[in-house]
Amino acid sequence: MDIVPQLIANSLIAGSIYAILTLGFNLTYSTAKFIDIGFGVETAIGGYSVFYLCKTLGLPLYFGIFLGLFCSGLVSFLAYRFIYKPLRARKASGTVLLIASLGVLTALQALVAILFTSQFQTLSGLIQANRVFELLGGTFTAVQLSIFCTVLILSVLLAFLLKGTLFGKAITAISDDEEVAKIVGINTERVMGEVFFISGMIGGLAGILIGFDTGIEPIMGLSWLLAAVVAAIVGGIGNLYGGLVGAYLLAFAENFGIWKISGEWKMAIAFGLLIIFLVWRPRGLFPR
Amino acid sequence: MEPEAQGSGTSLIKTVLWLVVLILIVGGLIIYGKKGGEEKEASKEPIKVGVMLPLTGDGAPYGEPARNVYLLATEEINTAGGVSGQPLELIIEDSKCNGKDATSAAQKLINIDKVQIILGGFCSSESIAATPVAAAAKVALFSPGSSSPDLTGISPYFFRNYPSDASQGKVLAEAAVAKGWKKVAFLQEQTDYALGVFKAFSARFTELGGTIIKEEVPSNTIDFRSVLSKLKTANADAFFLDPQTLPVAERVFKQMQDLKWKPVLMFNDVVGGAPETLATYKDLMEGALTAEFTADPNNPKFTKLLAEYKTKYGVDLLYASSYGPTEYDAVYLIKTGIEAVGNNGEKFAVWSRTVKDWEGASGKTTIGADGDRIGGHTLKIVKDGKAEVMK
Amino acid sequence: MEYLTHLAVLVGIYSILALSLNLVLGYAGIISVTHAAFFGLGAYTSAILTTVYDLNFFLAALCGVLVAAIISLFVGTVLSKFRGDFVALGSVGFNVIVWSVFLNVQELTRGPLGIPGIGRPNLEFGIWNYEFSSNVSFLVLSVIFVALVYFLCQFIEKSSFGRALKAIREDEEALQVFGYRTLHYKLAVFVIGAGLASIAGALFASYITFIDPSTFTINESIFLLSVVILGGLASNRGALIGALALVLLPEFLRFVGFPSDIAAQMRQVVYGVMLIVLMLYRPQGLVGEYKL
Amino acid sequence: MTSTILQTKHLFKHFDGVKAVDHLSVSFEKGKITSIIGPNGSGKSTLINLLTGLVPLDAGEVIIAHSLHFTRVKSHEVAGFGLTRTFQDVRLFEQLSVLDNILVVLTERGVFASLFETHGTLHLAQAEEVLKKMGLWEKRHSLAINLSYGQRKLLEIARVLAMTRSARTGRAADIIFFDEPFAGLFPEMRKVVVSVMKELRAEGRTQILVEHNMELIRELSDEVVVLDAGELLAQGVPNEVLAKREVIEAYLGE
Repeated sequence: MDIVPQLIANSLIAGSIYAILTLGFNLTYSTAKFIDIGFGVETAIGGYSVFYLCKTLGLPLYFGIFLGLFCSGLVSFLAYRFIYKPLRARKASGTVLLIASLGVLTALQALVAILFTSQFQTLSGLIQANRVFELLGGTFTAVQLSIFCTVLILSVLLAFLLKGTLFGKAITAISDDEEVAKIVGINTERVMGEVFFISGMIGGLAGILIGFDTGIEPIMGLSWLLAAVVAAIVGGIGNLYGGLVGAYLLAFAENFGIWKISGEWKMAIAFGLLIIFLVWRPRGLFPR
Repeated sequence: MEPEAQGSGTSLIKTVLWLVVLILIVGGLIIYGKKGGEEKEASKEPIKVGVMLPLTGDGAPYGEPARNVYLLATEEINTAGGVSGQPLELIIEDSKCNGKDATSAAQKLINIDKVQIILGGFCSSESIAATPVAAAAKVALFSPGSSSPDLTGISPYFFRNYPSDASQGKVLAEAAVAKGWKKVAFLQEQTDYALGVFKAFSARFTELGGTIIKEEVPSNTIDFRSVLSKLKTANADAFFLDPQTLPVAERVFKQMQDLKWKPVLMFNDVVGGAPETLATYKDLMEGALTAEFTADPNNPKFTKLLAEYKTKYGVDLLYASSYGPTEYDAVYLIKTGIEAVGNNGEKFAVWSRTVKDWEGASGKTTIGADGDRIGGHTLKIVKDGKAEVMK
Repeated sequence: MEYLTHLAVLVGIYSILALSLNLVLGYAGIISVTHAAFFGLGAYTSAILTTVYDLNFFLAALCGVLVAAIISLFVGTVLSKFRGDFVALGSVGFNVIVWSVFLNVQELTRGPLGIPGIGRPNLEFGIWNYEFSSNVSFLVLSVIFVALVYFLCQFIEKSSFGRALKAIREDEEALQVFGYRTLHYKLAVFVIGAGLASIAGALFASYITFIDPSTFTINESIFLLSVVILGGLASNRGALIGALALVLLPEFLRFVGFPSDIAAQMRQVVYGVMLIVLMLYRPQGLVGEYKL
Repeated sequence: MTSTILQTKHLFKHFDGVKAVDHLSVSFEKGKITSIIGPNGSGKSTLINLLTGLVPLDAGEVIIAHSLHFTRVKSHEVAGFGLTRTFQDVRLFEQLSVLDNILVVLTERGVFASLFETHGTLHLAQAEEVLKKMGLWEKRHSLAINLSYGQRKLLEIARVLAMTRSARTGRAADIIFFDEPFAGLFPEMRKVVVSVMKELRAEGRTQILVEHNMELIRELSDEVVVLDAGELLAQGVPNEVLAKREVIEAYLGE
């Protein structure tokens, strides 16, 4: 069957985008211990800031991308600083934080739609040749290859950050036990703010890559976020590297599900997988 | 014994709250009263026409450009002296492409703004839900975009200048059989318009002995790669792409190029009438069959619309092929209708059935007794990035 | 006046939804983001039974309640196995699956075309036949339903069953030690909530006379969540107030002079900001007792 | 040993490697107050959690009144066999009123029965009696979360007292576990609890007390069980056991 190599290629591409999103999502979940739905809107913020800076203002691409990442990181940090931090200080429950982050997604999404209309935009015009490669019967483009490489670079970078730097050790300490981390003298609030900044940047990066590959629209946040959450749970929520495996597993399940069943049941398959894992392995494949 | 758990705090909140609710209701009544009173002033007073458009949610990508076209047409009419001297005023309401909000918008326009004609229901779901509301109040409902076959003959108060999907599907099915194709791969977006085209096409095509391998995708799909790979392995004689909107079509074409898949193509008029898409994917499109109902490029009103839209909004008119011209014509049709029979819903609805070969940006418009626009689709073939009439 | 009766009917339908969700979320503390699925099951079952099999509205609504109850029994059992935030995620999963069924099983639900021409309810006693065709008559019918549901919820709130639900919300494990089979309680309230939501679905279908899958997505469930949270958790009055406020708010904004292009999006901004402000300053909502 | 009401056989429980309860066989006499003492982490609270089904058994058996043998204790069945408990880290129904915290323990347990029962005068009378005994009746309308720490401890004990009255579980509680009830109480509150325990003993109910305060143990307990690292170190009459060298060593040796 010559379709299988193409399906594998498709799954790797989709899996890579899910992987980046899951890394960002797991970063905040493992430290702040709540499901941050607001993370979804970072994809739109990243994508649209590059769209505005490069396409409308015509700034050079790399400068635009850098600023785009900074914007999404900043938005995520501000959301933490002015909404999640006071709530956490008041020992608010996970549900309260979840609903507040839902408010962040809804409000910011609408603001993006006001600024850029609800039309679907694509960034692919910004890059010249998007050559198509063919490997063992599976075809993919240069952009898709770069997405795959981004996942590798990002995981290595994060691994180095977490293991190698003081800041990384603080993050691991907080995700193990925030109270103990405080006693040991880590300024958990400041570290948490930086974690949200990094996670916002990762979300923005995913949005930019999606913009180059397929396209962006203001309401894209929720569907990408839900995919990241399913991948995170399958891989073991809070476990950064488990999330990577979960992301590719989800992508393979979806794409091979399309082949075996049909395209219209794609979302039902993804959430069916979520429920199966929640029932039989709520702690996921690689529990923290 | 209900233990009153909290002290005075809640009673303060309760009084504030009842106050807010009171204001809401009183405010509504005042506004309702004020609007009602305006009717009796001098004749220079504007003619109010209701508009229902999806401005948020999934329907927003169609609603925003449609609103721009309506405002452009109204501006033109008013600068040219308005409707027999009186300026035309559009009251725009968001109907969110669903039944509930469409009925709310319709009720508000009919009972508060006292309009006699509503330009709208853009999505078919809006028109179907709003028709009984308009019919009960003897208000004319005129849709430039709903194409669901369920709307054919739904009510004497409803009519549309956008064709039902049935005609397009039949023309393309017969063309496919004429080309000797036995097996067609079909990709349909899960919307009422696209499903309507599929139903018409598959009925006719299977009747003539053809078989169809069909895949459906929900509207918010971004990644078509696996669905396209699956259809590719079906190695059918042709591939029929049936999207609701242009961005979906462009995503599919881009991913077909990525997959290096160049089948013989067929597509509905959403793609067929989009010159810039045909140009950008020229090599992929060569020899593709489509059915064109609107916008033959050298129609003077159509080119004028494109130019004026670009100058007013600085952006190209979206859906220039399908919805743009019908929306533009709709405003002018309302002007002609009011000048003919006055701003009265019942008379306007009756008048609408008499429209014959009315010249507009979307070509000759004739409305049949069942409220549908008569006039089928002309078969076209894409040659070197342009859709030409098939001989 | 038609416009106000129209709004009143919508407020009524959403009050029933808010009251039923308040039972599940406010009293039992189950964070269910799948309420729109039961709303849809009620709407589709009664729409199909009345249009295709020409069943009387009240009988069709009853069948809708049965369908929703059976499915909610299954969903409730699965959800009760999850802990903490996973309940909300699992319920989002069910809502997506039910929505996919509405969209894809076209032989039954006509998929994206939806079901048009749903008849208004009528009552037949022997020769006497009354049809609720006018908005006002429908308003009377929906007010009766809202009253029935309200008193059922008050009855539950006052009973020992209601107190046990609140104890489950507070500390389920501790309550078990005192001899409560909490799983049965959570299932019971989940099924009651789903049944009531399907009644609202039947009313909605016959009032709007047209339904399609786009009304029963997760966004609708999220909207229902914000209605109950704004109104106030574990307070039936709060559910009514929440429904009144959030159904009238968009209508009210139609009159406020936002320029029409951003008016619609501004409403979404207002929703988002409202959720944030509520969580920050008043987690128990306007008149609620239970702080999330 | 006919008067043994509750017995464990080779109870075993480990938390990823650490043996919390190590093949413990111990028996509790009917109508007596048995105290369980031992250094922190010796498995006292774990034993109670095992016996009330909060934590699943890894191995071993629980026998109630010589007849009912359990290798798996389900927490919602515990009350049906007359067992009830307080919690070391006070677990009340926080956003319910003090009165509701008691009523919930007195009323029907079945779903349908509870639906059609609004608490009657009988329940109110029982609730009033219990709350008055613990001096919480004036506070009956305030939320549990708003009580002081001492009052919250008393409310837990009031709840246990209500279980001894409530026959809705099919059997009024006659085996009560007290998990450090005196921790953080003022002296006059301690007196109230001591008198309640003595009253319960007079009524013939069995009580198992986990406590650190030696003075209280000497005053209250008929028997003492000493645990160390999950094993039974000694059992017997208080002053006899407390005099044993290894018991003192276990305490001081830490």
